[in-house]
Amino acid sequence: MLTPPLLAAAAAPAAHAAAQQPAIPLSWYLAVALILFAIGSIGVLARRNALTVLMSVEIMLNAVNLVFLAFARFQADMTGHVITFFVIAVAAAEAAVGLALVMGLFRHKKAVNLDQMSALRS
Amino acid sequence: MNEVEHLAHAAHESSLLPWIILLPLLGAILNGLFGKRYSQKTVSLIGVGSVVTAFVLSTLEVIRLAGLPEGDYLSVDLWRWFSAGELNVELSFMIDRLSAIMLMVVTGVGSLIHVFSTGYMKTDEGYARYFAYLNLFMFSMLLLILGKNLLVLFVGWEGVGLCSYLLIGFWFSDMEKAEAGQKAFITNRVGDLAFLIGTFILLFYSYGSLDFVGVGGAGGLPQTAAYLGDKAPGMLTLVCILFFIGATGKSAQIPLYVWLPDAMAGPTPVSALIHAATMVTAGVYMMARLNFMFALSDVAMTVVAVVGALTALFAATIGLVQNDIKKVLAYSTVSQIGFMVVSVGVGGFVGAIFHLMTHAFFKACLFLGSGSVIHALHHEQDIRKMGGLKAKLPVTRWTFLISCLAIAGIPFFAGFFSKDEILFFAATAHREGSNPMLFVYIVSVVAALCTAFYMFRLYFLTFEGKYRGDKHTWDHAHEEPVMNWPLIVLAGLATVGGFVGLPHFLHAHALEGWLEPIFGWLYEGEHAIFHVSHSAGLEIALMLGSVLIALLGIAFAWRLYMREKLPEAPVDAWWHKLLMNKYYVDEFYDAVLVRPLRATASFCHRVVDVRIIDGLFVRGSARLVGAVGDGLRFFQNGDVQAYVTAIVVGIAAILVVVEYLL
Amino acid sequence: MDPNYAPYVPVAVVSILVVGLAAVILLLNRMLGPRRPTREKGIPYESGVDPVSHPRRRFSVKFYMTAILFLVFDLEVVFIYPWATRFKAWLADDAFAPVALGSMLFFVLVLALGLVYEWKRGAMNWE
Amino acid sequence: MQAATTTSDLAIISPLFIVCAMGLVALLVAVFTPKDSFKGWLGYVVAFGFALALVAVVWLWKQAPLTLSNESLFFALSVDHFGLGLTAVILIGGLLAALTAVDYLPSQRSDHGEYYALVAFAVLGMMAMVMSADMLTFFVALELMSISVYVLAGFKRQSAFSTEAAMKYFVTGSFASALLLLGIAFTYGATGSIRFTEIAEALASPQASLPIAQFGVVMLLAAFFFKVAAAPFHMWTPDVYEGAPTSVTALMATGVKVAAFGGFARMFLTAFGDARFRTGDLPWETIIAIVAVASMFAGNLMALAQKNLKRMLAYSAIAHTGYIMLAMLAAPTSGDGTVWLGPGLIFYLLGYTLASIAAFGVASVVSGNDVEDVNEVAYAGLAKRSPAHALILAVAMLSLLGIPLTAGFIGKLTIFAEVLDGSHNEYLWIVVVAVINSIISAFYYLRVILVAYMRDEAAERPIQLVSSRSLTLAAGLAAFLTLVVGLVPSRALMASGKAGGSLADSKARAASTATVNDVHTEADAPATASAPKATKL
Repeated sequence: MLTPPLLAAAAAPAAHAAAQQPAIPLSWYLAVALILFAIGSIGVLARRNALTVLMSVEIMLNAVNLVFLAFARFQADMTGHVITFFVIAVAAAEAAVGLALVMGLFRHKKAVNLDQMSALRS
Repeated sequence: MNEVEHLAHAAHESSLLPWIILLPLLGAILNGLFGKRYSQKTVSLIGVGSVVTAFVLSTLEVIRLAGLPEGDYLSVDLWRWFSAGELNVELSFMIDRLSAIMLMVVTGVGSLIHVFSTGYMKTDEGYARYFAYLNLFMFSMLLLILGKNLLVLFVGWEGVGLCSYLLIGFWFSDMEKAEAGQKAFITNRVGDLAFLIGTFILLFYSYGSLDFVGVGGAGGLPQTAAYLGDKAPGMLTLVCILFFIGATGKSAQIPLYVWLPDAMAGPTPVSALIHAATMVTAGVYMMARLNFMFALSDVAMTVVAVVGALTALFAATIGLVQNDIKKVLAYSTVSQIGFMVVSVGVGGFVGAIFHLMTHAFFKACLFLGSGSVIHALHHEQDIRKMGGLKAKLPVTRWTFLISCLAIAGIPFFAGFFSKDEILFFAATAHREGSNPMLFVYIVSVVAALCTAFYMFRLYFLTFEGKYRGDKHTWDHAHEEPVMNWPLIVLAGLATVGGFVGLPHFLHAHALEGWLEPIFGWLYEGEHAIFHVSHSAGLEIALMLGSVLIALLGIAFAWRLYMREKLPEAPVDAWWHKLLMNKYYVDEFYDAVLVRPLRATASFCHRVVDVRIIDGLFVRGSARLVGAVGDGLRFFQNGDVQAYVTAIVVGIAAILVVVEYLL
Repeated sequence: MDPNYAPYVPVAVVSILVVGLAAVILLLNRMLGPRRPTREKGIPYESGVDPVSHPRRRFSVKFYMTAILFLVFDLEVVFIYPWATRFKAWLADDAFAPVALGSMLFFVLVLALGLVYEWKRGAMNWE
Repeated sequence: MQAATTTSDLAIISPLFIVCAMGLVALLVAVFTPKDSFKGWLGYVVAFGFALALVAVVWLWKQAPLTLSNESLFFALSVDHFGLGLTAVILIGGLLAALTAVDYLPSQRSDHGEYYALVAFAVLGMMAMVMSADMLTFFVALELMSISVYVLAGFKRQSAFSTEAAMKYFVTGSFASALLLLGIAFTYGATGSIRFTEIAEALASPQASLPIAQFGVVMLLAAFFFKVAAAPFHMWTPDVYEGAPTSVTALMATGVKVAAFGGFARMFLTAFGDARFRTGDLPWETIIAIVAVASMFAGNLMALAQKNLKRMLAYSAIAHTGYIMLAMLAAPTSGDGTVWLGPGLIFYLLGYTLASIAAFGVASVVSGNDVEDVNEVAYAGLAKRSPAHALILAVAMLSLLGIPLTAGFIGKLTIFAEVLDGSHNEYLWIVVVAVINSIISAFYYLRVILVAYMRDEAAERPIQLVSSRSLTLAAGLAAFLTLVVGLVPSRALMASGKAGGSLADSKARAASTATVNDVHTEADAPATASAPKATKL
């Protein structure tokens, strides 16, 4: 009776899900996602260009989306799919703000490199 | 087991009590916020008036207290401050027979010093600010002595500390010079740390309240102490030692006394009020308040007695060679508080409070006298440049002399009775099955000898002989009438104040009778802990001995300093160097504590933070990660990325901990 | 044939058709059309913007602005679309229908307010 | 449980609604008023909106816990005492922070109406964070807050510092968001749910995949450690606090922190609160203990070396994070695995919020006209120039230090007592460490007071004070409340206890409403927010 409209069929029994396991095992999806996440992290850690860093964050978010979808698929559960929509929207908002900040940075430094921001330090 | 009925008394509501505390606060707020707009007269009226009114109210309440059945106390519970679980802490105050004495001393001496200050600070531009701080100090001190539970006492404890720093640094316009304040600050933090940890332990063992008196013998700290003494004597000793460390910070005992002599940088009335009469004795008061706890721990009491005796001697010997009038008095204060601590340590709580009281009279008088001298000589403090001032400052001279006689222990002045009470206890008081601590007695007697000597050295060099300063100053030297009255009153008290505690063999020890409901159980009845000699002969013999000692010291000072040509200080002698440099304690602390601390801080900043965390971990690992991701670009990360790297390192660390270490 | 792949046969047919058709049209164009090449005609995009230039060349901040706005408003469809697919089913429930409609109206209202703000701030003006 | 009661649903979420509407209004008003006109009055409008929402919260508090009839809302939001209590703290912080901006922003040449809209949206996000009942709501709420605050941090666009702060916050913050999402994803993968209560149930069942959950929990921890600024995830804090406009820093130190801690406590205690996980398979409690100690030391030691007031307060915020995290160690558990919180966490957050507003308020006052650097010169001798502001600053410092008679003291005492009590002495060492740390902190807090009261500004560069009634009002009110709550804390303590205790009900509530046919009442769950009992040895 209390099934939420968007999150219908949230708690599907695990046994039911196991019956229709796709051919590719879950761990492969997770591995790909984590590799993507790691690539994104390394981008954030090591790339100098703010725009590249921004893109790296997007890669990380999309890697997580992949995790959500993989889990949702393997549990035959809609929740993961729904979350993905939200993540996409949030990522867009974040990118918008990020781009605006990069523009602000450019106005001050005439460049978009992160290593040029070190005026604030202890 | 946990029977503490012998500590239970009835409470009576007091409506005046909150006003005693609030009036000084009100004065502080008015003068602090709007003082700039008031005339000097208004400021004085508010500043002095609030304290004097508090004194009058206190007197009324103490008179009322005296009329109550023996042992009952006045109290007021404002409201429940907070409760955590079963622990209830009320914002409550009480006047019992112990805090009544402190109350009279603090408001009385405080009022006199406020009056004195109106003259002393007359020309200072920070007049209103000064009185605001002074009133705030009075407020905190009243919280401290009237607090009914440990936490209210702690509020006052912290408050007087804060005001003390503000007043020590009153004349310093920049922080770099205010090192004295800093020193007071750091040493007091050490003491406060111990105090707090002790409080937390008591909190943990508490029976629902931290009150100094239990209701009907149950609850409150007495029961906690009884419980600890019964079940966990080790913990009890630890708590006592922690509180004693707290006391050594506030009351300037070994090893935390170093701040007091430096605190003399503040205005002289402040030295008289805070660093002689009231705040520095807070540690002694606190231990007396917690007598039911300290008395149960043999080990802690022994530590207290030994530390007190050593401090008394140590400070007295340093006082022998000091040349700054206030420094001599400062070391004398340290030494005298040492006597009080000795008294607590040997179980003579009455003696400690007695000496606390008489000391407040004569030491405040001495400090104010020195203030009068300094004021007259345009802030000259070196006694080698004084002399012969009795001609110019007659009132100051006589009051100063009386106080010197009192502190030296010449018969019938106040200090004589209180010091003898302490020495008598040190010589005879003992627990069941153990002996009196003769070591403590002997050390104290030597300290008393030194005291008589350096006090009269000070007196002779300042007031007798010939003036040794410049002529101009001499011509302008004069006394301020408004500053004389407090001196005279204090000198009077220093003269007669001792008669409230006549020797035991006369059976007319009024103070002991007054405090009987609080300390009496320690000596008589089924819970008695200490045994004191009742031999009149022994008491008289000890008394004669200490009078001789005092006379010896004075005579020695007379011989050395009452002549035309002052003796050359034996500056090359090893002992003189040692004493002049205060046993190199400051240097020792500097080398052992301050410098390593500073070095650690800067090490943390420069090496640990910048090099190791930032350089090695953050950048290093960023490079490692970068090397994996992009083999060519090793050297490209800005600060933000260092932060992100720290996050990654943190996650890695958590994973390692979770997977392998737990 | 593996029966599992049966549903994909039409997809394969369409794919082949699409690719083939495109190839045929291109081929016909090549064979039949007249060819008089100029430089302008040779570049991929002919609207007066030189497509080949230094990669670090700056271009107007307006492009970012438009891109950001497009991104944000375009993405709202991810919420509207699933809602639309379910809306008919919700209409059947008298009690829930107002809530379903109301929440989407509120969502669109917030978006519209955003649009008003953006418009008024001048983000839509190219100059 | 019929949708016919939609109106009451609206009433239940009315605080959220009011704040949201206020944000939209501010946004539109901002764009329709002339460009160079004074926009500060919008601050009063938004503050009024917060006050209105606060009234609604108080009204709801009396009826809590409330059940939302709409299923989507029911599963997304817990309008219980915990959520409402923290919302109240957030609203107080937001209200006062909004007032501090009214005259401060013009002095920084950044008077734009959008500021207040963003503040409202950020506060909306914070409120939703502490009320969220599932991971998705929490994530969206957190992002709403974070994105607003990214923009606010860079609000002083002509200042390179402000922009740098915003960029740094953005880069680290979005990285942390990704970590949070990864954590949510793995928790979801391990349990098949994103609702806190269902996660707890799933984890208790034997099918749960603990290694996956463990990885998820570590990621969630990392994200929360970032948001609450715990070492070693704290490094953004000083830079961002220093660079951001002071009124924004005030909001960050109060609302953001409260919301992050609220979400942290609710998620971890509801979803992972089972004693088996706290110290066993998902040992987050142990991790928190370690990180708390690291934060205290990192914050306090670094704060010692700071000359800039804002930067010092940033490091002190890190240290306070350490103290507050102790409260989570002490979460009491009953026999059936129900977990709740004592009053410490929420009370401490209230006290910290008030003191921070007071401190940052005075920092705004002394930061003069368009001055970036709030160093010692800026407030030296403040007692002579402006005794009221000096007094406010002193009260704030004393409360942060935890001197008795202030809210900070009661907060510290309550948390320490809870830890000793809840852990049965196991964490005695951590309390000793915390006490030592608060002693260390005395050095830099009292230094501020000494500089304000003892240094003579005559020889120094005189800095013009921002004269602002609203700023003084906000800071003064905060300082006053600090004292009031310190003197008469019982009501606030009781409310905090009720709020913390209501976490225990979430399990019962979920069990009784989610499966109607299978109502098992949790009779032995502590229905009221009983504070922990004092231990007697």
